[in-house]
Amino acid sequence: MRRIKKLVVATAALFSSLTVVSPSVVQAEAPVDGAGSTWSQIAVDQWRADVARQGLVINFQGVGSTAGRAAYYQGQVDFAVSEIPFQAALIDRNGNVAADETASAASRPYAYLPIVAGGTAFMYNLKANGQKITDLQLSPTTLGKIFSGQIVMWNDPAIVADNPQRVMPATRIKPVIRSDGSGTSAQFTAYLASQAPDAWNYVCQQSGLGGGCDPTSLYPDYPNSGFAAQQYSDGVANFVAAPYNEGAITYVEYGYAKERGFPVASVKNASGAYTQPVAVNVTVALLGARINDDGTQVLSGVYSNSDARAYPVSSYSYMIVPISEASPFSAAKGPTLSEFIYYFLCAGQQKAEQLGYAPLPKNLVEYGFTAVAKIPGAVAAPAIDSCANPTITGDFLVSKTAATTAPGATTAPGATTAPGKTPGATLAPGVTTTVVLGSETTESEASTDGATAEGAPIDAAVSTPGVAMATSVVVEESGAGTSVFVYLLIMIAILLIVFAPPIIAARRHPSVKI
Amino acid sequence: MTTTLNTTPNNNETKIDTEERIKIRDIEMIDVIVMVGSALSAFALSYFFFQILLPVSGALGFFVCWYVFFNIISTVAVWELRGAIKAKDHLARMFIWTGGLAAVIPLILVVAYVIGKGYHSLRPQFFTQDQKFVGALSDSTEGGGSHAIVGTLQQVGIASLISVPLGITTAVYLNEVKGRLTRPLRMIIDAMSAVPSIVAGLFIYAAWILALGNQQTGFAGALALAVLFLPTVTRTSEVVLRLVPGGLREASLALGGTEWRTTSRVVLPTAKSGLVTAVILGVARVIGETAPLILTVGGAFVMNANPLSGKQDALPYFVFRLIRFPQEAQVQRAWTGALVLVIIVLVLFVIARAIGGRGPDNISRLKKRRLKRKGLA
Amino acid sequence: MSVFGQSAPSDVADVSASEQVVHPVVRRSGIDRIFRAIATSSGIITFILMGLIGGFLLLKGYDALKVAGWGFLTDSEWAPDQGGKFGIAAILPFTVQIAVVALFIAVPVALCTALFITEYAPRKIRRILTAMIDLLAAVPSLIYGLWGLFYLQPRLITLSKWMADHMGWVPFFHVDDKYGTSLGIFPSSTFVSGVIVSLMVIPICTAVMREVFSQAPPGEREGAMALGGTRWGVVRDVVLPFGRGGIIGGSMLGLGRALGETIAVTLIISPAFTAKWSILDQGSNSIAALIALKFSESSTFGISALMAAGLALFIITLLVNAAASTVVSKSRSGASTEI
Amino acid sequence: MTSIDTATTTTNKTSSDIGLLDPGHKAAGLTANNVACWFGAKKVLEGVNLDMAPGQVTALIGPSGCGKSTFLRTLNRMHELVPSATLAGEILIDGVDIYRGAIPVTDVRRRIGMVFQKPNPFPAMTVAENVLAGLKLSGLKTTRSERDALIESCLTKAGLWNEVKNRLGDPGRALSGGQQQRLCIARSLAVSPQVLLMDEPCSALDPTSTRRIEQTISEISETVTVVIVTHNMQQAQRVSHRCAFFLAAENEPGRIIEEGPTKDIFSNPRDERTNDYVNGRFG
Repeated sequence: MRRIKKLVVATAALFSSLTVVSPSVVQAEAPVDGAGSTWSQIAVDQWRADVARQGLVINFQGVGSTAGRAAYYQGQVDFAVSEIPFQAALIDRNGNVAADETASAASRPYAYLPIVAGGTAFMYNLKANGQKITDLQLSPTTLGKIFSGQIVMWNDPAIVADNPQRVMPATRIKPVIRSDGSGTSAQFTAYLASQAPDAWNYVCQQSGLGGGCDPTSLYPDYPNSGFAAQQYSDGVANFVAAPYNEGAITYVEYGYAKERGFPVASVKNASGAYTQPVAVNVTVALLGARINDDGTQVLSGVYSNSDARAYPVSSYSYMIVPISEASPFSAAKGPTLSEFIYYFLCAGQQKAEQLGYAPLPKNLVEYGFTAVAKIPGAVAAPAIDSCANPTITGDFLVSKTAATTAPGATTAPGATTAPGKTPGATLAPGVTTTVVLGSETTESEASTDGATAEGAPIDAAVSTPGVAMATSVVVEESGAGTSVFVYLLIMIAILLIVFAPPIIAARRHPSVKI
Repeated sequence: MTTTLNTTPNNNETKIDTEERIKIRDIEMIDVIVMVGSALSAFALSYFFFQILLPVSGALGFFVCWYVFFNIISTVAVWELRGAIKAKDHLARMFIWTGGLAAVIPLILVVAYVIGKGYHSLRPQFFTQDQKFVGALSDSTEGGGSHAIVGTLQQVGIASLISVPLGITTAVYLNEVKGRLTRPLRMIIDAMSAVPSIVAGLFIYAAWILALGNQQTGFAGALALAVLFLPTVTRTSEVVLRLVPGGLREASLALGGTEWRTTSRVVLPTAKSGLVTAVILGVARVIGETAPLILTVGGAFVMNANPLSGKQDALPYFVFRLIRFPQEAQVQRAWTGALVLVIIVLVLFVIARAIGGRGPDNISRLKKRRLKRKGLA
Repeated sequence: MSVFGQSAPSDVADVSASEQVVHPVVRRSGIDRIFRAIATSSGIITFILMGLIGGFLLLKGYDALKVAGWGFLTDSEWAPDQGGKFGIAAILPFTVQIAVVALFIAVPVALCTALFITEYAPRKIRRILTAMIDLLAAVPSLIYGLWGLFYLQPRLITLSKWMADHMGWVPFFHVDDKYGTSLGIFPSSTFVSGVIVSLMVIPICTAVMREVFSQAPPGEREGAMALGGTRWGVVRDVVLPFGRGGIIGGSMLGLGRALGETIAVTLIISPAFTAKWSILDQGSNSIAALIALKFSESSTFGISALMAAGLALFIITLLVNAAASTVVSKSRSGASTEI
Repeated sequence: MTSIDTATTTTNKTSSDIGLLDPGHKAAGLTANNVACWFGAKKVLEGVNLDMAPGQVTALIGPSGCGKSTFLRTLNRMHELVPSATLAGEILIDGVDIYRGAIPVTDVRRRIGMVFQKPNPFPAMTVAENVLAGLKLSGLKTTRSERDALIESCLTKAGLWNEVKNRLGDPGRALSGGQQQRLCIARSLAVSPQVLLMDEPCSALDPTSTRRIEQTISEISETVTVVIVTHNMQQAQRVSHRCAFFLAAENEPGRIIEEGPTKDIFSNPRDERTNDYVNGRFG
């Protein structure tokens, strides 16, 4: 008993000593908490780190859109980020109202504003005669047929028709969907429901939801669909990237495919051109977004954007901000929140491309400014012309146009490149990966200095993608002999440090038992 | 012994033993020869068969083949030499050795894997800095996880402060005191052990945060962990308390000891090493839990050393969050976090075993010193 | 676990007080009353706390159960938020399958490891091994999941394929080769997740079994030795019979962990909603993983449905443990008068 | 390697090896030459030379802590089960060294049986199974009728048959303490040991049971050499043919002070300390 007491005391002492040692944090301004979309998390996380240097403390956790919205109306966070707005009453099977988010949220008045824009990419793992296929092209209906399980082979006539430039292999299609609730699923199903309604109805009916079901963040699966379901963006991306999963295709944020050095399909837009989900194409597409009076989005204009550059499966997520001082928000937090919003709407958008997203176009930024004004305690918005958003000040859309205007050009020039080359980077020079790790050449560019807010440097060197391949999380760790040796050494050292004392002690004091 | 005899002077310590002590040979030469011979012939046989059968590919398959043949051949050899009973003993020995080592192999692989993934960005500042200025685009060596380390230690510490005393006293209730609740309590604790950890988080979120109007704090996370901790520690403690021979209790009571003294001075010290195991299993259960924390601690990027107010981070949550980023730098940071978590666990357990892990008849050096101070030894 | 009917110390005290007239007055000393009060109130607090969680599951799950009715047990889809059907007809069998695969691997290995530590290992190795098994228990399940996903699964599926090809006559290993037995159909299976979960179960079982085996009475051990018993003879005739309760208790503790394991299973499986015998091919499910995957994007009603699933798991565990405890209660507990 | 033959011959057993079924079975003599024992660095026994003649009962007497039990345990290699225990010298059974020779340790223990201070029947086994436990443990194959005969003869030898013949299916623990001890003796006899070591077998028993066990000892001593440790002087006088007196001075290892025919030790001891001890003046 005494020994146990001692153990407890010792542990308590250990914890408290750690507490004392830890540096106390001086917080300049009232911290603001947010939660929600995992889809937007990568960008929000970077912006949060950027503004921390200005003394703004933002905490954002990607717990999922619905959980984020719930945390908002339950008064746990100051703001939420979500792919879809608050949902009106859900009706269950017996016709009862099962949940009514809008009613729940009524106690905390809110406004929507756009936060992160991006395209949903279709990452695939496909080989023909041992060569990686990198120039896959898909039309909306074909996409729908693939992700509804209506076509099962890669040499299906529908796919062949989209890809006249090459012979498709007789490989089985393995559509990979998200098993968890996700904004990516929500955005993709919204696109399917709008652009490939037949396929979407098929999925709905097969999975017992009735025809014409609503877009959903939980992708419907049905028995013998042939789908593989994996959790989270990295899960689906890793699954597709696994060498034994040839024939797999998934919908995922562009960044995950890029990081793994895997190609993504070019999707046919309203003008008939096949485009890649690179930043400029997404931003161009989003110029077609229309916003309702309540701040919710209408994306049909995006899907049917007739600009040849537009990537049709583009969308943006909402930030839900409080417009009253209901707890936990207060006017004291207004400046922090509003300055954070101004940062990410303007200068922060310069990093969007690097992060795998696309900058918000001017129309959405302007809408965002009007929404910020409703936040209690918000500071005044800067003039729209001084906003450092690359689509406003910079020549983002213009400079990229040259590289990507012609429909033919967007569809992967280095089509059948050797595996060492990454088509994602070759096909759109503007999208070089400056965040590739372990590559010394790019380290300096991956700056976190938010104040200077440099734009994404246009680095045409194709050397980095090679590195991306080597470090990509393709099932096995990099087999460099020295590193294996080093970590074995470290492991042995740790084991020695831990186990040597008791052994030595035991040797010195052999227990005597009579 | 009250002897009045002449005894030789007390010079025992200085005397040198000259006798040659008998070496107890567990293994004889013939056994070694049998083993080596079996190993070699198994190698030859599997080499031969491997070319034809090829059930499993690669070195692993060869090893499996060899191992099966080795066991068969050596068992037959021992049978011939020593009879059936020895052969059975030999087979059981091989089997148990294999099983014992089989449990270690995955540990080595897992730990090696985590080290291999995590050592790149393991720098001292990982223990001193937080993630305040670190985003997805930062280099993996920037920033650190000190906020998450402090959070995890505090949450697990508070959870143990709640659960260990409560769990052990509950086990004492179940085993020593007993009452009308014993049976239902035992049943419900058994059932609780399989409740998914996320339910604990949802429960604390619904009951402590939403219903009672608290915010997400490290303490709320600790409560969720405590809910998970409690069944494990109670069940394991109960198993070890039940092993304390009843004769000891009777002996203590017969000496006029009160129930309290019997329990605190006889039962618990006897079960000490088992209780430490119980606590270790409990800590092991909760220290890596992510799911219950997502809803309860809220997560943070900056140091918050106050578990009672404000959102806090935790190492598993840190890992869980960062590993899903597309950026390699974040993924590396996550693996480093995982490595640190494993190291922390290792250190904590070694401390726990060192303080209280030995058997009851092993008097620790600490206790010896205490006894010496009291003049008892 | 077990309820053993042997003399408890409290009873002994009562008897000595009332019948043998050693102490003339039946009265516990003050400190004993406080001790009993504290122990009892701990029991009550734990009971209330655990009961609250059970009640919480019931309360939260009630809305969904009301809507689903018996369909909750017979439906295998899971679409509560889309107004569809939902039920555990497929998820529960998968959950049990994973746990069974895990225990199938873990219990023999844990038994061997515990015996190895207490009976076979040289003394020096013993402590190291104990520490390593502790460590195995403490590796976060997230790390197991990731390691399993990246390291083990690619290697394991070759074994899956081999088993499917050569042992397909066993119903569990039979794989419908509609898609051909390429490696691609074997990842994310019940088998793979069961193997990963078994790694988490092994140390728990081992720790409990080790504790029990080490308490095997030395007198009986020596008795067996003195009869010329081999080490295995001692284990078979003394240690294992003595430790039966611990083996079952440890396995039950492991079963709890296996049924409730969340993150690792979530990372591995590809959720399926059609029950099947085969454990090798892609597609499996688990209630814990279902909750983890769905809760963040579920409405209040969806969460209610998830809690109902959690309740089902709670009840299953309750039943299995009750069955196990009757077995254990028949075995020999340590609380006899032997020292 | 020279003695592999011995090893094989001693281990290839059949049911005919079982002494009580085998009329050719013979008690064996034990010889201890200059035995010394240590626990860790502590020497507890030194310079022990003792002959335990076949078919005789040798009693080891002496005060507590003088190394009697330790010595007894060296005689069938139970000593080495204690971690850190070591020993020197040699112990011969019928002239064969049990430590250095080629007899496997399990055979040593089968040939030199042991009964402990506290009865330790296997609780998971019935009375009959307990008797046969040694056969099971040493892998001796028997037919059903042999087994039945063995159970009866062993239990009869141990003086237990009449008490338990109707309770053979009860668990071993269901018997009383004295019965349990006799069951343990029967269990030891079932593997036909040539020597039986008894470590204070009656210390936990009532006088009636003690008497019963003493009878048993004298009955079996014709076929089995018995070495018994006892604190009971009368018992030593009653059952033993020879006697060895052990003594350890403070902080000194124990040694044999005097050894000889029981009669001499008790009536005419050579050493004054022996005289003091056997007459109850100390210890």
